[in-house]
Amino acid sequence: MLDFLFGQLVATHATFDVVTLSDRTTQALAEDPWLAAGYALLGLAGVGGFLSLLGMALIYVERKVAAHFQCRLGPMRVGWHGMLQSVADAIKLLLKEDIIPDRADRVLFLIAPVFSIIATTLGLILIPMSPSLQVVDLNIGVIFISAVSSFGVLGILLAGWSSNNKWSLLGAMRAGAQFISYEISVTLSLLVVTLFAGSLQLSEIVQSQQDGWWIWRGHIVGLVAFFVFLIASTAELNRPPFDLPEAESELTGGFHTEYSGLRFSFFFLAEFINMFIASALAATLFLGGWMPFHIGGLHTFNGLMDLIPPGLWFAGKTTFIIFLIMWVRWTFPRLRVDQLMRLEWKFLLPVGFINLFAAATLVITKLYFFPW
Amino acid sequence: MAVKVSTLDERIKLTDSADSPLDTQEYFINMGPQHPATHGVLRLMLKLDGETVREVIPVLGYIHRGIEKIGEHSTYRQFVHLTDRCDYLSAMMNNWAVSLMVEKALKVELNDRIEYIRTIMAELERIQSHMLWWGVLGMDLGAFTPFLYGFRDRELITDIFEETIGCRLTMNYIQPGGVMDDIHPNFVDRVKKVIEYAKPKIDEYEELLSGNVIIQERLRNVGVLSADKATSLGVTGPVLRASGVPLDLRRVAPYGVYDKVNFEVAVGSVGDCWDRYWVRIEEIRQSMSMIEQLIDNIPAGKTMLMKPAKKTVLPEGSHYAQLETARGILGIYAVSDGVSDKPVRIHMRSPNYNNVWSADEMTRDSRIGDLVANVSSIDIVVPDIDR
Amino acid sequence: MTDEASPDNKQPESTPPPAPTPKPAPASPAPAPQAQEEQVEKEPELPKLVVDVCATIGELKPYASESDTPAVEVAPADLVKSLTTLRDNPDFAFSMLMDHTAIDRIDDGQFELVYRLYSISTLSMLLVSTKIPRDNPVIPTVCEVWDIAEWQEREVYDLFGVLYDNHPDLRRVFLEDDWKGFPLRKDYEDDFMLTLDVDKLR
Amino acid sequence: MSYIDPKKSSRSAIEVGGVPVNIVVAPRGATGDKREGLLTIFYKSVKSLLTGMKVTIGYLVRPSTVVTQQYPENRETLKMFERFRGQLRLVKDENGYMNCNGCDFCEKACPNGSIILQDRRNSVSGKSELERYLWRLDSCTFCNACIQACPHDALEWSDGFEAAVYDRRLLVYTLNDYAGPPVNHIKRFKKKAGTPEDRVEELLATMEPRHQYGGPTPLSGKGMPGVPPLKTD
Repeated sequence: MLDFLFGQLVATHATFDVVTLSDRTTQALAEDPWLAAGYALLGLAGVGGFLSLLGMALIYVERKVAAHFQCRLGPMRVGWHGMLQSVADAIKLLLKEDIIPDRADRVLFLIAPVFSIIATTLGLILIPMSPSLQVVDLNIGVIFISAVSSFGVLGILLAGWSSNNKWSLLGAMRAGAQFISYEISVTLSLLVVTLFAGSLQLSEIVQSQQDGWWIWRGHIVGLVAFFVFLIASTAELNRPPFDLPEAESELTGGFHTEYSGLRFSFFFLAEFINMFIASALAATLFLGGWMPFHIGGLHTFNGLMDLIPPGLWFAGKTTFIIFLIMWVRWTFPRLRVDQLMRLEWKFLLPVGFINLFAAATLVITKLYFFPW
Repeated sequence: MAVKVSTLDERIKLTDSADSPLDTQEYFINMGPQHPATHGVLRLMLKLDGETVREVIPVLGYIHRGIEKIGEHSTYRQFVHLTDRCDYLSAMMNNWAVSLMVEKALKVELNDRIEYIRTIMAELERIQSHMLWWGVLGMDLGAFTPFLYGFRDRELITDIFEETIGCRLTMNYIQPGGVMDDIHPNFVDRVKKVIEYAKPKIDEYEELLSGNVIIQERLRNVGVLSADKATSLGVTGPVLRASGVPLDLRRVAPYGVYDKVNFEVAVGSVGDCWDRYWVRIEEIRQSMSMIEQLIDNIPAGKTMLMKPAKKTVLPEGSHYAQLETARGILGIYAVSDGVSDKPVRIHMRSPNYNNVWSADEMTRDSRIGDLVANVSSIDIVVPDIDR
Repeated sequence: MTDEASPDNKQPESTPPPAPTPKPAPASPAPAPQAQEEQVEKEPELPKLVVDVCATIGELKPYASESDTPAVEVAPADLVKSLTTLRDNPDFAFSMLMDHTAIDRIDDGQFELVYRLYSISTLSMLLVSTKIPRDNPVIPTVCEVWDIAEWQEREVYDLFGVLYDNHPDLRRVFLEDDWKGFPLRKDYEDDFMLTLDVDKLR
Repeated sequence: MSYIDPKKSSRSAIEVGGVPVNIVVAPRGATGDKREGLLTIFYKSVKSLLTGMKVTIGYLVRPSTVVTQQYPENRETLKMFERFRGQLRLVKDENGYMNCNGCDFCEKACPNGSIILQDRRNSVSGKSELERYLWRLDSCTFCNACIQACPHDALEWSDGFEAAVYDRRLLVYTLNDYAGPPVNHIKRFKKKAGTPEDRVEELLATMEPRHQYGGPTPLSGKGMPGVPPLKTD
């Protein structure tokens, strides 16, 4: 954990030594099973703690940012400037009565939020937050992420269906349609980056950007892919202006109308962590992840940039994209159902396809911006 | 003759949607009385076919307080304060309607000061009502930020009211025979300051919502109400004007000092949500220009010409006065027996009651999201519907 | 809160303040400057609109009571026909049913139904009144003439119990379907009605 | 699909029923032949979205635009406007004598029976005077009719707005501090020729103190679950 902050101060790129917790576990398994179990437990606890802490922090930030967009102060009572408001809310949610509607499908109603949070966690473990802070580094990382992120909609569909509430069902159906549609665009823009990087492994994708981020190097293509990814993943996150599955002014609360207490907080947490994952992914794929900002050839500048620890680079880039998503949320109104579908199938999808072809051409001709 | 009286249960009958190869069925769903988009306790029963709204059945009465019955037991002066509680966003215009009726019946001639104050107050009230509406429309369409911007600017106008009247929402300020209190010494300055502040804010509203392409897509060609249908449906106010009928009582049948000010009547051409939206935004601008024309010229004079403690008996017969509130034409109809100081029958021709039924006409065969936009663009205040 | 003296939400019934002169003194007898075309002053001769309307449509008679609006009377049987003519005749073109309500004339044993028509093209207003017996309050509907009549008539049915023949959807609008009685009738009473009993409080 | 420029409204003058009316017609965007190309629409749309984002970020970066007031903390600086209708109270002169003589005008003006007056006859001066002035905040609508109706300027609003209590019965106030002659009666009694000093003393002695919650409250002061019975004097 220490080297997350200080360890890579004088990192010489090309020789990053990525040792993840899962790697350590695998190594230790042969010699000392207890150590392996310790590593695994540490990983689990780390992910769990990180999940809830990150969720609470994001909720606080969202409330503060929203408040200042709206000439308000936001939470101010609990702790200094309301820092502990999320903690208080979490306690409140934990202590609340867990209401299960009388005519609901009990089993599905209970497990639906768990589906959501599991999908989120699975996505989170793949994110390379710094050279040494990554739980698992799968060689099919990109595919894995896009697979598990579509797993989350299962929780939403089940929640809406099992609530036995017409509003919930409407919300769930909207969510299903929306996820299936926008998943395509997300994948198309992920493919652009994998084409560029020549790898599906997230750590390698990060490494491949040491001469320049993909958003720059791919001429316009990278930029277009980045924006398509941002729009489509905002839609996948159910965040305004694409929050139709919840759409509180239309569907009262959509798929989680009937949820309360802990189970509601699972959905809530999953939504915010998903936002983090999407932002982190965007940062990793397009903005170089934890890679410092380098301009090919300028060694002095690059050296100075290397002084900033990679963890901070990653955090900064992710925060920027999270802020962008929040900014959009607190500015724009919501689209209508058919307009949402039109945007995907008639605009984003063709653009994504053309962009993919352009990326392929670019890769074949090796016409990158920073060819050295 | 046997007249069939039906009930709500008989009204909500389902039919199989015929033209679908799949085995689908229409279903009813309650939007309200507690629902984020229905502005209070309006209950809409929606007949849905998937996402498509087939029919909207408003079910009213959740805050029916029998104001007309109470009015039969109270004097005219007491009735004035009940009208505050109907359309609370046009509270002073409601007061004015009753006062206008009483003054017309008694042939009380008011001095210019009273008329000026009343007109300025009514226009301020209209601005704050439309500002709130703007915010709520934004919230209904999913943008929460406009809601707070609208409220923020509206608060400054309610500050003006509080300084002169002492109340922010239900003022009971305009009384038969004048106004309750003279304007506060700071009134003129404060109004000028607020108008100066609010003018750029309206441009900002335009930048934030009107110019936004999502809003335009959400509003344009949604909930079209043709001029003939609107007239037949008896809608008034911005909803009627958006359909292209320039019926604004302030212009065509002036009361107060509306005949002394220059203003333009904002109308639409199609009658969709966008026209209704734009008409209200333009009305804020027009109201501001009206106030600017009036605020410097308030003449001197008494502000109350009828003694409050005196018994007010209207001459025998029926009396009617109407004016343009922020939501449409409000008519007060009173029947007096010429002896009692309480009316035999007092009836409010409420703009909201007549407007709300157009939601069905607007929304048929469009989406739930359109319904929300339509209800929001009619700008209903439920207490005025139920009275 | 079951204490015997908890008169919440009372219907105010306070007596009028002692007035030295029962006759209100208008400041000047001159008509108000904002008098509109339709707000013709009460003069012995009839307003022009009433004369015109009565001349065109034979069923209409000038209104017998006092009214500050040009007003005509019609028999219930001729109501729909004459209102349709009033809407369709281009001279009058009463395209809006501004208001429809009832007055309980309990002393005469009648309901007076009032239709307030408004014309956008001439900006004139006409009050059409018709009277039906209180014990058999049935009247043909005018839903076919103006769309809004459907709901304005429902309101009158709800509060007065006037039955509209051929109404497509005659049911309560404010009160519940199983409500007994019609509140705006003068003889309406129910168990929940509260009256202000000041003496009880003293 | 086209983009509407909200500023492009058209003006004209028409006549409605013989009255000239200037109208502004809402903008509709390009239609028919003047249809915009896809790229133009795309450019204008993106620009409109960015304009909206500019507005919101403008407020985020300027913390001075925050309008929130932290209520209990700003009690010191929170000043109500002078005409603020807070709570009803009886006007008192410098000696603590009230103006109200219980003439019932306010009670009759009150639209919802929130004011209940009880009178008594003074044994010394023989005049009718106020015994108890009951004001029900719970049913008051703050319409100002009582103050308007008062012929003696005996009523006014205080700026107290923190009237929340846990028991509704505590919202029934006895407004007068004492039952007895108002300041007018005392003055006139003193002025009356030949009134000995001890007679004035006797008049003042008829005053009885009244407690804020001391009246025969409409709920008769009974206890209810969780609330102790109301104390009456």
